Amino acid sequence: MNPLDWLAIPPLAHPGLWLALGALVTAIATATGVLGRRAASAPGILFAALAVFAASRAPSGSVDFRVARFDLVWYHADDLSVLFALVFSIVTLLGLLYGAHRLGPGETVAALLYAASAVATVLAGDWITFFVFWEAMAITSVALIWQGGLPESRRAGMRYLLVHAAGGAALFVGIALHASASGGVLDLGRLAATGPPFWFLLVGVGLNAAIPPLHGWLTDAYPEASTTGAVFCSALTTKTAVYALLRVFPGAEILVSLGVAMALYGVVFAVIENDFRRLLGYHIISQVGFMVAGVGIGTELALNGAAAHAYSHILYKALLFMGAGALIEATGRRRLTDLGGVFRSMPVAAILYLVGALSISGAPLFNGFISKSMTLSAAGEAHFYFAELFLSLAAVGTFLSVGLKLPWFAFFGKDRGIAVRPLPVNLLAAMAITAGLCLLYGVRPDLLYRMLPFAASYDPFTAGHLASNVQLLVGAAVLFALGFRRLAPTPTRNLDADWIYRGRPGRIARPLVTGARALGPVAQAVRSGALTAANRAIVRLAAPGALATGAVRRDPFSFRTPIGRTVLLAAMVVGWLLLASRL
Amino acid sequence: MTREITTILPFIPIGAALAAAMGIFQARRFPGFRETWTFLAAGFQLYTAMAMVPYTLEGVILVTPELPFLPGAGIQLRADPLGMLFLTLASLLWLVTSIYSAAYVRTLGMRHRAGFFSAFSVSLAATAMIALAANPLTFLIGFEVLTLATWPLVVHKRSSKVLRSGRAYLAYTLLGGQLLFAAVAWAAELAPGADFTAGGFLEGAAGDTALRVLFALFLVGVGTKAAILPLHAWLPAAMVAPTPVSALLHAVAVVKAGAFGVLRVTGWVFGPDLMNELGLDIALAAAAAATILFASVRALGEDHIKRRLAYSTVSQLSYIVLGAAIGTPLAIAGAAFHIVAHGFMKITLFLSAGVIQVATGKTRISELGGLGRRLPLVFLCFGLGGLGMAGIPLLPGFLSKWNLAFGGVRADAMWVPVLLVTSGVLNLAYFLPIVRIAVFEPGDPGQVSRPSRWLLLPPLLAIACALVLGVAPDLGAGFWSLAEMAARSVAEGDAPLTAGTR
Amino acid sequence: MIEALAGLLVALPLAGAALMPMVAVLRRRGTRWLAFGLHLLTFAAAAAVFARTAATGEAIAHRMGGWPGPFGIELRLDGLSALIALLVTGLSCFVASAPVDASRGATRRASPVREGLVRGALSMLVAGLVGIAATRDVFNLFVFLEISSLAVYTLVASGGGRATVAAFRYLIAGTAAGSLYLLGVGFLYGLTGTLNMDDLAARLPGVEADAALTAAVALIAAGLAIKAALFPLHGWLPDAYVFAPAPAAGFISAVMAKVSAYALLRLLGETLRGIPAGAMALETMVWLGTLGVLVGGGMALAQRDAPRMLAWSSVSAMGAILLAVGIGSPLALAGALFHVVAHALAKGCLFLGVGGLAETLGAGDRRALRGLGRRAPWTAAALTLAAFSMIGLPPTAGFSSKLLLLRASLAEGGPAGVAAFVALLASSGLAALYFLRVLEGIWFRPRPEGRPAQRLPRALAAPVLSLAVLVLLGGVFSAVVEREFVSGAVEAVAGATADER
Amino acid sequence: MKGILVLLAGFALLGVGLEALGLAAGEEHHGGFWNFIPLWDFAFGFVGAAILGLVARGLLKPLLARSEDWYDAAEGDR
Repeated sequence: MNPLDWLAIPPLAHPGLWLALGALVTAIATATGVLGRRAASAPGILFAALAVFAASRAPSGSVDFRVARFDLVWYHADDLSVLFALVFSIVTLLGLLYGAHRLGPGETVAALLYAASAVATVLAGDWITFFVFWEAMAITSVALIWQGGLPESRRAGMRYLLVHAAGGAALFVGIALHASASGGVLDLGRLAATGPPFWFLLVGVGLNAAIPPLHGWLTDAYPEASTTGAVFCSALTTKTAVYALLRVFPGAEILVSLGVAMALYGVVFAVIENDFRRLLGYHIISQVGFMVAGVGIGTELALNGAAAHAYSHILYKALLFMGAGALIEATGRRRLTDLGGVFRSMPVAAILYLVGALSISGAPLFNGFISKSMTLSAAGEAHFYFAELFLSLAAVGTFLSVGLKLPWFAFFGKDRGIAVRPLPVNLLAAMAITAGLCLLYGVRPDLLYRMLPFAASYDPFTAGHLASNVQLLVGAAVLFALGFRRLAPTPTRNLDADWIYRGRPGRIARPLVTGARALGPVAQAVRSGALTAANRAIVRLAAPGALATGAVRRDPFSFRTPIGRTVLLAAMVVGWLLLASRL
Repeated sequence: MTREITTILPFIPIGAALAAAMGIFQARRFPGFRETWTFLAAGFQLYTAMAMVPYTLEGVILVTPELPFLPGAGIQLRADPLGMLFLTLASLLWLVTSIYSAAYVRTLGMRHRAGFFSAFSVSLAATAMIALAANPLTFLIGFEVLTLATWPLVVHKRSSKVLRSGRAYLAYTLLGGQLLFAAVAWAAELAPGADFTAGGFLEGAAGDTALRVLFALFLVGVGTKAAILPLHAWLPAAMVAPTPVSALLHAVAVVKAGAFGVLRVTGWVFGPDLMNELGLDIALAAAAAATILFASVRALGEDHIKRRLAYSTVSQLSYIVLGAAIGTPLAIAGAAFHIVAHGFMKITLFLSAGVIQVATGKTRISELGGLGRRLPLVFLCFGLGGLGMAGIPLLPGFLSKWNLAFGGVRADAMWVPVLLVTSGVLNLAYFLPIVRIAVFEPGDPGQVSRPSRWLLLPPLLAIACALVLGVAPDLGAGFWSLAEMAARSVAEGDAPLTAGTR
Repeated sequence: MIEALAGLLVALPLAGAALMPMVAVLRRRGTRWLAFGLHLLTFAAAAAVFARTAATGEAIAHRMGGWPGPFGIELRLDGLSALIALLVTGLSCFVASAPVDASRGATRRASPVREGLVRGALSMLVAGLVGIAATRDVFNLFVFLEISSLAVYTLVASGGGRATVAAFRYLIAGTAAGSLYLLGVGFLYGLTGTLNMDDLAARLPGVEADAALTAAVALIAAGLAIKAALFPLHGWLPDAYVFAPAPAAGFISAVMAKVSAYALLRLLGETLRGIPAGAMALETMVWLGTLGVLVGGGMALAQRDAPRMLAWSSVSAMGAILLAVGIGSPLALAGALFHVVAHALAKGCLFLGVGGLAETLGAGDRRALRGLGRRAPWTAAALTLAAFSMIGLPPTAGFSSKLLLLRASLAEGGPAGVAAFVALLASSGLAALYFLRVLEGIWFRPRPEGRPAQRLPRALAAPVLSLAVLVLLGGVFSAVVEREFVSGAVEAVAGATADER
Repeated sequence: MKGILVLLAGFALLGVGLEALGLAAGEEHHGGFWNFIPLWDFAFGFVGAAILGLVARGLLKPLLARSEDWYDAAEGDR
């Protein structure tokens, strides 16, 4: 038996296992000093390659085992889950290659664990396992973001974590409600899109899918990650959520509106964004909107479209973030207003970036085209005409900012004479491979289509599709050519949903905490006050007048009940008994 | 079916600890013997507990003969599942803490060691008595002894500030104990000679109002130790104690005695049905909910590590109270298991905080910058413990949280899971910054002495146990089975007690 | 034979009272041991009598000098009387073994006169108290009451200085009490023509319940209530307890008021039961006892001086005992008697210890006790145990008695029962608070700079330790105490009242 | 600059040609009535981009734009 065939045995076929092993080996090798810090990503690349291989051959079926009283299906492979597992593994490999020149052990381990969690999430066969790795993903991704190294990365990472914890919380509640309603059945499958379980699950998953207004974490934290970290982030978290929606809520109509809204929201905000990685972040939201809408449409074609678009998106978005990272590495700048005219200094990276830009814009022969048009066609066929129209509008906007605005102001435009550091080979190689994949799938869509969960056949290359896309892009390009000056970025920060917890409302939390702190002394004062008052009352009863003179306090010896009072009281007691008994 | 065997076996864990206390006191001139005695007693207590667990798991209840005390009230021990769960936990963690204490007192050169170790032993004897108490009177005696035995430990440093805190500690716990005393007397009057009975024994024993008042007395009594709002102020104050004390007593023995008491009162004195009938479950659940939220928010605003941990304890204890209030089998099982889960995780956190303090002298979170590289294992433990507190899966906190949430849903209380996850988020919000600051924030770690390996071992042991418990909650002492058996005996539920996919 | 022993119970200490001053003058060294032997002998007699009553359940009667009743003085010890006699004689042994001025150290040895006076007074006190317990005659009870009171005045006054004033105040209050009581007895005699309790009980139902009878009951009740320090008639108590010299204070605080409470129980709870005024008096007693419990606790909390704190806590304890006597159910009586025993042991221990230390140091405030735990751990441990008992913490006798009292007040129900329950609870809480401060000082505070080292003389330390051990044993073996000591006594009273019904 | 314009024109022509090709091949058409308007996508691309630009620049930006360190100031000492 060929040793590589072992990878087809289910336990070993889990790509997440290999990624996690990679993390373990990296950690041990670097901690023991076997591996230098410079080569920290080497084992990771090897294991990621193994993961890709395992994912490409993963046999369908389920494996479960009992953990903590739960029967957990930790490996559940069908077309849908394997598709995601594969592309996650690929992007991990590419990301590690991309960052090989600068990845330290911490970041490598975090990235590998993050990818492993994401893979394990999509391969989970039940809600518990899903939740386990979903949470693991949140934590490991924060670990990755924290490696960004700037004070802002740490703050943004913390916010990211808390927001995700809240999302996980909603998911947890949803799962509990669902489990209760289903009598303890926790299989990960299609659910009814009604009732409290649905809403909680939708909030939980939707937060990771960055459905506005639950998207603030994405545009807040991704620009603060390291150049490599952002590549992983862009690929994994949101797409896991798309996977979950595909798995659980296909055909939930509310998702159509949400998806369309997302697509437009991201686009509009991207137009006025200055930080180019945040701009790309807005386009993650926009692109995920396409997928969410596809899930909502719910026809086989639409679901295929959403899955395919997720696959494509991971590749081209990784490429775009790689390009953005290359820009940062080369120039040390992250704002469009600081850049301009660097094309000549870094033509290869720029051209590779443009491949990604054209892909995301849905230019024919790039992979964005073959998946995006599926969703659009499905919308049309299912009579969601307005959805189709607005998604087309989003596509126009995507081209406008990612395909035109960003490259124009970064690579071309006014030359500011920026000194550019040369880019390492591995970085360019990773970009080239990714770009190659974008082109490959753009030209040979069948390679992707045959991996899709449904058998619906689709041909993207009809004249009508091509015409429509070319016209859209040209129309947008003409507008940009005429009015790009008006679209010039400005050095500003745009408020967004993260204002809810970073701006004025967020500051409400602090008085709450301070208020809770202040309660302690108040309660203490009340308690001791009550005790003192009670004590004084008793003393007053037993020793009238003692308090008025402060005698008890000053000298306890000085106070004594006059003995005559005792005798008088005795007489009163006698009197009382006489009176009371005679009445 | 359960079967009772009369034996003196349950006395032994208590006797062992008491004997150790005397031994330690006698050996106060021979330092080596103190630890020897402690280890012997802790090991022996654990051994006897583990020897009794198989019986309990098979449904055999070991009961001691009743020692007469007063008419209508005797002293008796009964090793039922809930009690065994608590006893095993306490003795296991006692052993872990003993290792730590031995290293701690040496590193810091603490004074009054004989008193320290013997008071520790007495506390553990009292804890064992509480765990195995067969009736309210026995429980009360253990409860009061525990209060008194922990006082010297809390004020171990003897400074004025510490003594003031100790006074607050004792005032709260003693007054709470007096109310429990009243409640026990009342219960003995209503149902003379009644033992803890699964499902309660007070049904119809008195009028509704009287029972409500009695419940309030009971709850204030045990709830003081369980730090239910607004009776919680002693716990942060008690953090002036040396770390081993805070770790074992204020994460496991004392506060858990309170939480355990709440479970006993709700499940074995009143019973879920009666509580429901009188509307007590709602009241208790509301108190627990308020505590969970308030303490979490309070923890956010606390810069002192141990005090933050204390507020976290306040919050987490009310998980148990919440489960007791909900009263469905799942919730009770979750609550009982949380005694164990929280025990392991919180002791890890405390011991880690102690190592930080010993190694660097730092007690404030804001001072931790840059320490992550110097004490990586400590912060690994701390991080895992914090995640466990938040109920992240694969750590035992998830299991209790899941069952509590599910139990709440079963009782048509949808707010329960919402509350639990809110608290989980807050947990992350106050635990992870500690790790973040230590590992990622730059800072001058100052002078860091290398902690002794005996100081490092216990937190590692505890977190290892927690990790094992998270995936195999039945391994070893059968904690989960015990929790489940206890819950089943109190409330019959149609629901399957475990939620699985099959 | 055993009947003779009953007579000896009173005769021996009475003889001792006469003998002691003489011996003291002649041969001072031996006085202490003579006194100890005498008290021990009395105690042995009491124990024998108690054992017999406990075994047979019947009373032991003895006519002094063989005179037949109703002329002679009849002593009759049933379970209850025997218990009180046992307690009194037992505690007297502890005190008798101590030198007169034990706490003042070797430098101040008592003069022979003083030695004889104090020892004689103590013997006389024992004789009086045992007499109160043993007599069945209401007039003789007055006589014994006065005997004991005179002895106490002497003992208190022997403290010198401010004690003289305290003794004088006590004298006035005590005399007023005696007068009230005697007046009441006079009324009774006029109405029934008998002074014997059993005869009284038999004849009273036939007497028309008019103002005279009511007045008799009211006067007797008020008189005894002063002696028993029932709130608000407790004014004499704090000073008397505080200023008496330590050994005497230990004994007085332990038994004095309690024997008066016994008399109240005897007369109101047994002999005068069934008379409307008697019932009224009992009910009043429950309420006043309840108030006393609270006030005593509150005042104790307000004190800075340890002996005064203890004295006020006695007011509280007497309130608890008297309210239980007022309730009068078997459970309440069991609680009351258990509390009598528990409190006598614990308070004796505390007054001997704390009072002794305060005298040694010449200062009574709580600071004086600081650092005792280091200096004298065993004494400190004993005081701690006694304090636990006062608070009602296990495993001490006070815990058991408080449990019974709480149960009894609950069983009684009604506003009075509930009030009593709450008050008992509150007093436990207050006791916890005020003893807490003392214990903290003893164990955890360092000795203040410039203060002399505290050390209890061995002659006081021994009784303090033994009493603490008894407090502990009484708690651990509550079942034994209840079964062997209390239940018989309760039956003696409750059985009689049950017969009446 | 000129090259770009030529490129654009070329693509525009390609778009027109492809649409004609599609019509000629009689491809199925879905969607709202607008999809049947000839050269709709040119117009939509242009106008859509203009609308997005207007909405973003004209409406959102005045509303939401702040200085770059706005949050740092807002978060104060955090």
